[in-house]
Amino acid sequence: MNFSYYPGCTLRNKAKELDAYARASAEALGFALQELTDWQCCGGVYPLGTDEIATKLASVRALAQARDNGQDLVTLCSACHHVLKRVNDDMRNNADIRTRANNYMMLDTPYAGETKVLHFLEVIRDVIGFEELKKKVVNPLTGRKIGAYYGCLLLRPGKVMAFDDPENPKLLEDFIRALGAEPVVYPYRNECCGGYISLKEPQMAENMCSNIHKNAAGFGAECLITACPLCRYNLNKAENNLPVYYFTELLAEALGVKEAALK
Amino acid sequence: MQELKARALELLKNGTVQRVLGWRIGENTYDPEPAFFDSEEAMKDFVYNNFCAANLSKYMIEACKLEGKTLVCLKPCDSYSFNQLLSEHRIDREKAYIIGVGCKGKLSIEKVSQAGVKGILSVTDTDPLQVTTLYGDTTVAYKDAMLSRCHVCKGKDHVVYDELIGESEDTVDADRFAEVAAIEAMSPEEKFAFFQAELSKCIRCNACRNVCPACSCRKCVFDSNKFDSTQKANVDSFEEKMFHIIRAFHVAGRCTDCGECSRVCPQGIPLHLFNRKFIKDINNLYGEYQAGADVEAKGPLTSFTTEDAEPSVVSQGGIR
Amino acid sequence: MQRIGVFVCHCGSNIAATVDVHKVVELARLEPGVVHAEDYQYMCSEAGQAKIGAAIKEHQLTGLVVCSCSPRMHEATFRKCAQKYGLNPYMVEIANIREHCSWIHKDMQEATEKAVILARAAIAKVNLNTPLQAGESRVTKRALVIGGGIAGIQTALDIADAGYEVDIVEKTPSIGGRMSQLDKTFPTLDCSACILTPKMVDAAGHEKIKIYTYSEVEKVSGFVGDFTVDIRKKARSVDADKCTGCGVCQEKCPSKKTLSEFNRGLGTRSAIYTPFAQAIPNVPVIDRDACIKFKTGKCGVCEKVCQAGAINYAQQDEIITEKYGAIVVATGFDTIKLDKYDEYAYSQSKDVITSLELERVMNAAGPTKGHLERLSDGKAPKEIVFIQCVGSRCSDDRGKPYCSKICCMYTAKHAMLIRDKYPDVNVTVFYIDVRTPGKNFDEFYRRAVEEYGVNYIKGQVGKVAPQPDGSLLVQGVDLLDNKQIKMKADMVVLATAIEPNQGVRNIATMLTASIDTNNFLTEAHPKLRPVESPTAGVFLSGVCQGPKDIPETVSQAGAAAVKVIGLLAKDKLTTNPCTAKADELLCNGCSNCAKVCPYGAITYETCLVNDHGIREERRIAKVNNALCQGCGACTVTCPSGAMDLQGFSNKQLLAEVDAICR
Amino acid sequence: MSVNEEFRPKIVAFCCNWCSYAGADLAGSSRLAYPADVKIIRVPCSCRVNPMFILRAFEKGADGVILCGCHPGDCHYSTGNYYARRRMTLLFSMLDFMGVENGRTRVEWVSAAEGVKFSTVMNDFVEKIRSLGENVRLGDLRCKN
Amino acid sequence: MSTQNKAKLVREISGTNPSKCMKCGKCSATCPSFDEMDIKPHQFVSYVQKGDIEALANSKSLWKCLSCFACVERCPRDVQPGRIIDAARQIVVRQRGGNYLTADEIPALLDEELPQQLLVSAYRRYKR
Repeated sequence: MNFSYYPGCTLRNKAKELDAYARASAEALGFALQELTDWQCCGGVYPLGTDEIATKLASVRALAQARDNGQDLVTLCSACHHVLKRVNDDMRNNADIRTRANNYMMLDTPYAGETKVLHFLEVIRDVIGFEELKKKVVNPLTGRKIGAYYGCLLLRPGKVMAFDDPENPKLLEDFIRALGAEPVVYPYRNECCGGYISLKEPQMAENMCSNIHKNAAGFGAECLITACPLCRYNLNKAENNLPVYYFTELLAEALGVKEAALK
Repeated sequence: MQELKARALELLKNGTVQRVLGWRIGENTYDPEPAFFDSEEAMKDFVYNNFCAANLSKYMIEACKLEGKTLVCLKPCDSYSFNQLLSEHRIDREKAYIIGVGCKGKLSIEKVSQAGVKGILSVTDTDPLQVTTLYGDTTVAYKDAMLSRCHVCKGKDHVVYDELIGESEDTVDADRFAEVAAIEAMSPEEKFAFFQAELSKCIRCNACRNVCPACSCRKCVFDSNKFDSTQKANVDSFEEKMFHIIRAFHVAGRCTDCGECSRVCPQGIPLHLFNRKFIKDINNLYGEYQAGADVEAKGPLTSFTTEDAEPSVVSQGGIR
Repeated sequence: MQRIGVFVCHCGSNIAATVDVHKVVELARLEPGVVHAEDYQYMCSEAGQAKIGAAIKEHQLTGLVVCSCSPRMHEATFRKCAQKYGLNPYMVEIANIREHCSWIHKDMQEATEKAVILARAAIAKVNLNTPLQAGESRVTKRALVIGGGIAGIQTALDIADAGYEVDIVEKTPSIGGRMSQLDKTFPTLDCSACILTPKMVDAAGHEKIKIYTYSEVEKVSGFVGDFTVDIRKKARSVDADKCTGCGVCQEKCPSKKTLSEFNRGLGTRSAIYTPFAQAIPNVPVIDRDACIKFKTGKCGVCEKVCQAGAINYAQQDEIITEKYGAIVVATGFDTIKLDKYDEYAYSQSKDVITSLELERVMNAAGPTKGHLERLSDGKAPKEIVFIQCVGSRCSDDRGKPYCSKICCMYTAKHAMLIRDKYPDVNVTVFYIDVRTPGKNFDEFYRRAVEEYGVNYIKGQVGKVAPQPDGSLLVQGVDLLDNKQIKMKADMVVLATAIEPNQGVRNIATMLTASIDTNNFLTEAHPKLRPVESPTAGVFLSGVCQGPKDIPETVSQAGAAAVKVIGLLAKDKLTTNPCTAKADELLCNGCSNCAKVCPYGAITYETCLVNDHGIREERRIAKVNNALCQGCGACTVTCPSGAMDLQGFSNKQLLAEVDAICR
Repeated sequence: MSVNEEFRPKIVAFCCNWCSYAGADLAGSSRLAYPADVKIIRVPCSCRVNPMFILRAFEKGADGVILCGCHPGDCHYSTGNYYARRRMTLLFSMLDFMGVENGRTRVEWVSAAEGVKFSTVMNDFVEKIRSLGENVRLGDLRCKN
Repeated sequence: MSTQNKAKLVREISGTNPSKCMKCGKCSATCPSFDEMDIKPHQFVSYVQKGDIEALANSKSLWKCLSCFACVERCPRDVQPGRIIDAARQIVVRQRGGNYLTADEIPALLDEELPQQLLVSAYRRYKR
């Protein structure tokens, strides 16, 4: 089983381990991530303006390449996933954006949203299945109490992202359970970490992240997991914080490929 | 063909069916005709070759009135017409034994002529076609001799059948709506000139109406006095002027796009354009719809949604 | 050939000042079929009508054209006039030369020309008119009410009191409906059961009312005055004639873990159960999905303890077929599912409940015996937050676009009741608007604020977050203070939008009654015929037509009953003769006409047809004249022209077109 | 085509009995003028109008045909105008496809309360038809030469 | 640009219709940055309705929105205040000197762990 893979800029730098653990885990789970050739940065945030075309083109290029590969496109970073998924939705459903983007791109075959964009977690849920994942776990994380931190970008807007119930998601909890650990459900798991605000107003982001940590700890979480390098960065900056891991790290650990992954 | 013939004969002999509806061999390879066969003797003339283009489903209306079952040979596209007739209660499924026959695209002798071959004496239905002419032998590529409709084939699967005999092939190599789109792109003057030229050729022979599986009224409205008023003289040309628009309108949402109308028109008028324009509009405005694909489906003109487009879309740039 | 008389009205100067009436008379005389033409000051007056009568006699007229005001004004007058003088009323056509001509044109010549053309069109049409006879159909003097809530009960009682037989069909094991689940009612705060139960008893005891509970309508055929309905009486597994209602079976039943529908899933019930103590009939049913006997074959405790020997495991569903003259839909409502609104944490905390659930919590017969307590830990709440408009007024696909209408009032009621009984509990209501149109309604809401100290905050709640300590953190906004609020609450109550009951779509289809995009049944006219469905003989009662409270429901129930009584009081119904008719020689039997008929008036029959010597069986469309309302949708669907509309036939309309374009 | 001041078009308006015909009555009783070129034919419902009626009008020399019915959702027969809407959309599109000026056909929804709208619509339609001039093409689209 | 045109531009860029707003305040009830904002989310809508884009453009709120889409998700009328504020921000950063982030200030903001995406995201939102 092969997927086209869009790692995104941060996974090439500060979040190399998010990527490495994912690749090793994918292999252990029986699928391969084939990195797109010369992908470009998605821009980090989805350009909301209806007249912003140029800033969407990097995503369109990646999406079209996956289409030409005849593969679904897998992402890891929440932000990249958000951008690619929404641009794809525009290309599929917004005739104006589609026409204008294609006019810029001059592809051999115009792109019209044909590619299916899947987050790595969706691959596990919808393609592999949690039952199957459970079977592949060699080091169950028994006894660990883990809080899932979803953040905003995977979930909202629910109609476009269609990732999970945006107000009461379950995917990561099922994931944690499949790894043998105990998921800790806490209501702030879909509250914002502050996102890009932390660059210029770190205090705002810190306050928000503190609330998240406090809430998770209050319900008994011992650590948090996330899919997003920015969320992790912001969460780590808060005081009295719980340890924050990438979900792929725990996945690799449970699958017994953690050490090998970083070599 | 042999397998089909043998099977038909077997079903005829063992009494499963009372008659076979198929094609009778003509004088040449290229002119088989629809026919009923009710005995082993008659079956000698049974033929199925790549020139057997006629859609037999409409004959089932009469066949269903007869005693016993009729074996009918349906190509994939014919099976849509059959289903459409079924949904309109014009035929009885119980009275039909359907053999879905394979189709690799049907040939037309006119296309061979149009390919520049003159003085045809005989022709094969092979790929390529071997043609003997007054001026010697030549060949024509299969695709070049294929009916226009086969280039935009609906697909090689039968939507209804009792058994299948023979392979079908995908023959699509053109966009079904390209011709319609080309006309839509014309100016009103060009459109008008185009249709005036085409419709001027019509001799009102009614061949299109007679062959059309959707035009199956017991009595055509153009033959009855239902829309006349007492003042109207018989010589009035209204019917002739508007015949084709109304005919297309009456089959709108019911036409399976089988293309028989254009195939049989002795004047070569591209009559399917009317039907296909309606189909294109219906698909655009009311969602993809293929008549005959589903017997239970509600037709686009016998259903609606509250959010349907207003007729003003036509004057606001048209339906494209 | 017709012998047509043309009568041109001056309408005082209304017509004659702009239209040269003499010219119209003069030119009309030249039209084919016209044997007489005259003009007069006021054709509709007695003298004018007498002139028409005299002309009919003198010229042996077979058709009339009256050039006058709109047919919507006086067509009926002139038809009656024709009938009086021995002419079929449908041999009259009106040329509207007032509203459509003299009143909108100034130039005499122009207006006269147009009047002549309009007259010509009417003459051309009359030439093709045929006498039509209004038909008659019989009326079965019995009504069916679908739904046994307060709407259905009230309608049934009113019909029965007028002396007509009426049957109630109720899906659940007891009548009573939503109102039986309520604790108190606004704006009087009287106990719901205290005012509902007597009505239930009245209905059950009424000699003209028959109640089918645990039953559903399965099939409807026929038309106004003459419906035939199949009712499925589901197997109760208890013989109603033997059961004494002692309740021992319910007490002893070992399967007690089924969630109680009546308590909105907040408590449990036994497998053999009556939904509530005052249920009518007081005969339990066995829930076969929950019953151990039905699931495993072992048990049979209820049978053993029943002294009356009423338990009957072998009982089968029964189909009852009955005839009715009128049908009332009173299927009521339910609250919407909240799975798309989990920002309010309904699925995450037991202490977030709907208002209907709160009714059960407040009710002495409810899961908490009427004590206000948290369902998670049974503790008494100190801080309660109400959230309005949950799922109402939403234009996205999560909720409903309409206002549910009752929430503002019942929330004020709940707030008031809580503050009254538990003065130490703080109550906060987040609202968008408080809507209280109704007698004593706004006063009621103001009392909640002024006398009971309920804290109303204009603004919505964004998120309810359950906290580790078991409380709920409510994050909302106060728009008047322009402040975000974060407050801890012990309970949150959601004023959940209401929607028509699930089964209503199916019932509407059976009745060919139309339904809107929100599944509410459509009324015949939103203002002037609010309790009638567009389908003749079908009437609407209660929330199935649109959100309403109890007083409105009861008044609508009475109005529907009056309409039913008005119908049942007639022995015969006159039918509109301008109906569709199929020419059997032309009909293809294709069913396309039936597909577009909004009244289900077209059916198909296999008939032996003699088509010019060919005798064969054909599938032919038959129009039921009692159902057909004469819209003509079928006529255009029919490609062969077999289907035509009497009074507006293809030929008649074409003749008008020809006359106008001549 | 030059606009002919003297040109008096023939215009047929099919109006449903329950809404648009009543709307026309209201226009009349409110004395809201529109050109006498418009002649109204009363039909029970917009769904009664057969495409053949419209073509017949054109054949007999009409320069424009307009169909008026109740607003969608308000049909007296509850669904008639929805069918009419689909039928007319397709018919008009076909006429346009054949090169007939698409301004010659129109559908408008006019309620019994919209006398003003009725008058405005008719004024506008007549103006449009006058600008298009005489209807040559539909009379000319013959099958025999 | 005239006030009217700016309001029109905001509608166009945001692709939303402020007239659909029923003033329920759910956006403001939801917003995690509410306390930092001078003009509150529910007011974005009425400012556009009134055509007062100037005030919106000069507000602090422009730079406090996190694009977390919670208001977009929960708005019962599909007004999407998050898109409206972004459109106002776009109008500002597209003007000369409208950038909220300049290249000179970046070095001081960096730290060891800071992920690339934070920089690119902030660039996109704050800068032309």
